[in-house]
Amino acid sequence: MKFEVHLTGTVGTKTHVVDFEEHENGHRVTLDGKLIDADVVQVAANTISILLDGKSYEIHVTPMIDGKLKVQTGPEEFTAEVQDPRAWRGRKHGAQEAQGRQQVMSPMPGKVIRLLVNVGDEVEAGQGLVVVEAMKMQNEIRSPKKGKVERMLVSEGQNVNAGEALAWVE
Amino acid sequence: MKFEVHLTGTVGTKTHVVDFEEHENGHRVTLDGKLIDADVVQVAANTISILLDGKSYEIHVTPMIDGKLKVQTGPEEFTAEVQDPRAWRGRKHGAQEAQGRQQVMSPMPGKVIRLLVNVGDEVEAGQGLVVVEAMKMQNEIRSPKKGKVERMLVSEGQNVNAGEALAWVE
Amino acid sequence: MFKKILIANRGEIAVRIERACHELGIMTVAVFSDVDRNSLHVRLANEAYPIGPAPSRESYLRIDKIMDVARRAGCDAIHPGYGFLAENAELPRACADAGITFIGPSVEAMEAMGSKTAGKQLARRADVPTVPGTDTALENPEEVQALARSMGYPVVLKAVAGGGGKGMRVVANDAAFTAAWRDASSEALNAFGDARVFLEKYLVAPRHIEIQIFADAHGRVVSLGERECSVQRRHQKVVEEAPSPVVTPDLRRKMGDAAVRLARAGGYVNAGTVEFLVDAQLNFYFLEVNTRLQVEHPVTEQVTGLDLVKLQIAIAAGHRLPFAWETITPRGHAMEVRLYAEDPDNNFFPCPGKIVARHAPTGPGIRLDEGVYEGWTVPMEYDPLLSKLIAWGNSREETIARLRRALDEYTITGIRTNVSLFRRILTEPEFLRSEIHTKWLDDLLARPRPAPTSPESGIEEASAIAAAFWGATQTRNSAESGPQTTASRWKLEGRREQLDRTP
Amino acid sequence: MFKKILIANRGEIAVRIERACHELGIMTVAVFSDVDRNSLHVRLANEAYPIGPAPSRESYLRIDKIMDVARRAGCDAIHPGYGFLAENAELPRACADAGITFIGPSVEAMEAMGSKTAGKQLARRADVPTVPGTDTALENPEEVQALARSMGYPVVLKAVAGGGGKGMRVVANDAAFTAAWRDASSEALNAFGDARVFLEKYLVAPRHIEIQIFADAHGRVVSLGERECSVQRRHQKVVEEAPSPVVTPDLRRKMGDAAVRLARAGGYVNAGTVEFLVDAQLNFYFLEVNTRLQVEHPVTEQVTGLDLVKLQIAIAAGHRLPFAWETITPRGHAMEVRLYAEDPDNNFFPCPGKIVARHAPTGPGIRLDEGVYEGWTVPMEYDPLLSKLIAWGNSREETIARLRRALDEYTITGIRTNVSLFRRILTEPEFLRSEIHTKWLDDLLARPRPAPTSPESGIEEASAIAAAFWGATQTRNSAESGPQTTASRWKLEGRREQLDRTP
Repeated sequence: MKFEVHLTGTVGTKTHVVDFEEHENGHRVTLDGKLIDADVVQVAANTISILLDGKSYEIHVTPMIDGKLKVQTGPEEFTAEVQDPRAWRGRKHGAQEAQGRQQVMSPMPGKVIRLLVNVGDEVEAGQGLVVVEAMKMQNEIRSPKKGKVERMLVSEGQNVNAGEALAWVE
Repeated sequence: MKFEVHLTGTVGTKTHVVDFEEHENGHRVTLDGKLIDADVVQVAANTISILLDGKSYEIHVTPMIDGKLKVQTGPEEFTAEVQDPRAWRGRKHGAQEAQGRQQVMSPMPGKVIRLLVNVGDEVEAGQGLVVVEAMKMQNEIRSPKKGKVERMLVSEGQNVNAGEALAWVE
Repeated sequence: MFKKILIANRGEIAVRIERACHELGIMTVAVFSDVDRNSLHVRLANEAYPIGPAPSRESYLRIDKIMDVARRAGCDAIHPGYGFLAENAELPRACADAGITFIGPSVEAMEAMGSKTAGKQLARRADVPTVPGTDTALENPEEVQALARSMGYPVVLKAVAGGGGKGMRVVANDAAFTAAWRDASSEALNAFGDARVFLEKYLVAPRHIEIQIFADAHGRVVSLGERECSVQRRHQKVVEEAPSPVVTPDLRRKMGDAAVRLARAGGYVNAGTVEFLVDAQLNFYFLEVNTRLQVEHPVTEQVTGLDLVKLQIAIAAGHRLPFAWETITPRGHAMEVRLYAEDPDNNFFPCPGKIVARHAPTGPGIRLDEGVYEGWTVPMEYDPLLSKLIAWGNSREETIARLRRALDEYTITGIRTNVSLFRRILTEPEFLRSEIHTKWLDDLLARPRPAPTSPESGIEEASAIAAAFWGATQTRNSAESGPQTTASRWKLEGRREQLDRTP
Repeated sequence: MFKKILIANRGEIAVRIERACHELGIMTVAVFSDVDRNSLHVRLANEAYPIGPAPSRESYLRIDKIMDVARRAGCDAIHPGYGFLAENAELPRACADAGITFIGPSVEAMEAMGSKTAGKQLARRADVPTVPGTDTALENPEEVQALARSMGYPVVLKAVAGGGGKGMRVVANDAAFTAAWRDASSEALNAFGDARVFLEKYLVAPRHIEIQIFADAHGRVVSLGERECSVQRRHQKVVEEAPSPVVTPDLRRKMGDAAVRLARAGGYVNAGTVEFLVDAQLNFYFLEVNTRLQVEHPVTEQVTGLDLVKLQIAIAAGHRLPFAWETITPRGHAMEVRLYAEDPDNNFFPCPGKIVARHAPTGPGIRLDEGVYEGWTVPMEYDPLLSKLIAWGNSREETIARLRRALDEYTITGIRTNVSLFRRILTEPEFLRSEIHTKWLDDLLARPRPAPTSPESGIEEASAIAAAFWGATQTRNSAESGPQTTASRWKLEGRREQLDRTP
């Protein structure tokens, strides 16, 4: 399973390609084309432990309102945009707007109180898709791109967790 | 929703009838026929906080291999058998064997590695229904009663949590 | 001794007080607003009663409701904690009427010392040095402005009823006076229902150093030494330590004696804190008295070994301060940081929300006073203080090293916290040399951050992998229904066993 | 000072050592078996490397694998913790060959003092009182039995390589000798790969009191005072405290001097513990030396304020013990209880498994040394020690009150723990009066429990409601698929808001 990760930190944005590849005795992780020794485990909600060439990293991943991820480890913090593998053909590099099929995630635990679009609808980048209520605040979850609503994964009244997928926009 | 709870402690077994009744402005809790002032919240996995006439109780409920519950609060510990409300007609009091529709729960988190019966099978009390593997140990989850398998709620290979319902025996 | 104590508070301090009571074998009664039903202080109490909706004015500030609970539950004492009603003389008054002991000073002492102006007058009488300024609130702006001119700028306007920097304005020059007066008064009105403000000479770059005092009902008053609280963000303390690196034994004795004189002059009983400003020449000026337990009391506890809350209860029960306590010698060094649910990258905007995952540091020299737990939702209605992380060490250096270590271990996800602020403070050379003052942190935060450096090799790669991994689990999960945290964790277990064997 | 230290251990002690290293700015390298990938000591380390399958012999006891990791990772020192390889002279030997510092005594000192028999001979030479018995292991049972007769029963057989009660048998009379010999030898063989046992006079109802010593490489040896470890279940310490309620200043000096003499005689360097048996007349007899950090070292840390692990590292780096340490005066009282994943209602059978929910106590006077977290699965392959809960107080009474309070707050679900054992011990009058000895707890547990009393009103009702409530959520959940913990919690939130308004 191949992912393109746009990682934005204090020193700008870099793009990495990460590939989790099945093979006979388990998984192999390839980073930017190089097979690497990485042991990846989720040890708690939002918390991923990685042993990379023996170095131990504890990394906290928090989805944000715009579907991007906040990635923190100790003092370092990045914003990550993860490209779905199925959107692999013909994307432009460094495009301003998200490319390919985008997964829209809930940035916080809450209750889906309104669906603003239906499967098949054409949507603009930034258009509201779902309204999630948390702590008395209603948050409109927006589309990261112009495109078509391919799948709605939640229904009104449903409770969702932080990071739970709400919809796919193709 | 009415429940009969057989509570066994150091001083023997007592039976209580607890009724969570919906009404216009929420729930009312009735204990042994008396409406009581009880505020019940699950604050963490297996952990229930109860305010009973103002007294604050923190109670830990842990399902056991036999489908009964271990109920702990501070130094006190009980074994509880909860009767499903739908099994309300014609049960004998203090019967040795569980009565009515019984819900069979997994006593520990693990993986379902084998289903031993199918829906519709007639089973004896104590007969194995499902095999759950946890920590390299295979645990046969048995039927609390003689009866008919009404529902199987899990499939082979599925991971289950402690307290997750596995099957119903009617 | 008391049988049952009502704690008229919430959050970490309510939990702190409950712990002291339980250790003394005293039953605890908690009160809670609608949004606090699941809060830790309710879970840990022996009894808990609702007192109304989330807004403080309708619950935690409602003396009538609290007294009603105290009567119904048969409490023989009330502990106010800090904040809320802790410095409102109406509560001890209501307690007196109800024949319930208020754990704190008398109504008279609270009024005599609590308000900034009254406290200042008392200080003058007790021959405690004070900052030049007006003792009494002045209604007429022009009059105050005239005084400011004669005194010379900069000056500071402070709310009479104030605290925590609310209703406080520094005035740099005459032109800025009118606006500052307006802001201070209106802020004071909103915050305390009392618009009165007074005027003081503004000391440049002073330290905030306070003395913890205890007085029993039998005439004994003792000082438990100082706390250094100069690291403040907008007049809010964020790091406190004891002892102060700049206080000499001689200065400690002088400040302690002054604080004790003041307490005697005010007929003060129970725990109190006398706050001083200390200038570069180590002259100290009386600032104000806090007639209650302080947020930062644990640093004094860690170096003295005393339990200040138990001490408060004992004194309220009429016990004497043993003479031994006068000879308490602090041991080692203690430091506290206040962890808030706020976003340091977004102007410290409060970030309430659900705590999704949490791992708290433990081990040698680490104490955590907190009212939070994993799965709990931090309400938006109250002060976003999550935990007070307190470290003790044989030296200031060891203490700071332990704090850093503990902060590295402290993980909390689902909400933002100000942990990164402390990571920074605890590595700033000026802080390590303790070259600090009450404006130091604001200046630091105003300074442009040092040019960003690339993270050490590995961190970026690991972060990219983590992000991709998260994406992978999400994609897998989105096929299924229901909340996924548990589910994905299980899947990862499976996956892990395989990954382990990766060449 | 060292740059990078490998910790050849797991669990709470590995975490404890990592914390000391991080506070000293030293990088840490963890090793882990297949079942420990998710363990806290791996998460908190700077680096972590797998060393094989779960069984200790294939991982944590494999010196070759550990040295290989140390070399690959470029470590300049190894800390063995306690247990596993901590008292195996092959590890320091391998370190010497690899030019890596072993944080502990020299090979010679370990061999001279580590084994019970050698230690005993040394004690005699150093003029330290010992229990009558054989110094050397005797191969021939008849010979030993003859000695036992002449010495008079009861006697005790102990494994030469032993520790923790393994390979130990008390022989009450001549008839029981042969069976006891067989059991002791075979148990010793299985546990330590060394069947040799020796004979000792068995003291009736002695206390176990041990002295913590520290020696630097420059000839200074100091005693940090005693620990009272008489509360044992089957020779396993479960509660430890400092100071001992029965040790007088005079006895403390005598025992300390004896321990220091012994250390000097053995040319000992670094941290060590000299264990003594103390009889009713306060005569003390040398028992054995532990040439390593003890599980219960935190109680000494809490009363002395010293960090023993940092001290070990400093000494291994060649630093001197400052003279000041000789004058360390203990402050207050500290007590530790060992929380195990075991079922006190089922003969303390180990209960590994997944920790479903967990709330750890914090606050004044409480320290927790642990290697667990919520969601982690306690592996079945190792010692089921979960956490060491340590309390400090100004008096033994305050310390016990804090321990009780903390135990009441400590909740852990999904696995059984021995918390209830400590609830009981900490309320036993004999324990409160410290009328204890090494058999006291076994006797207590053998006694019939006091007749059960009905729980105070409310508890039973609340329990019934909780059970029914659980049933209700289960019934609701069973309609859905997937793990339910999170889902049900959400539903309950909804229900709560309604329940709040129940009249």
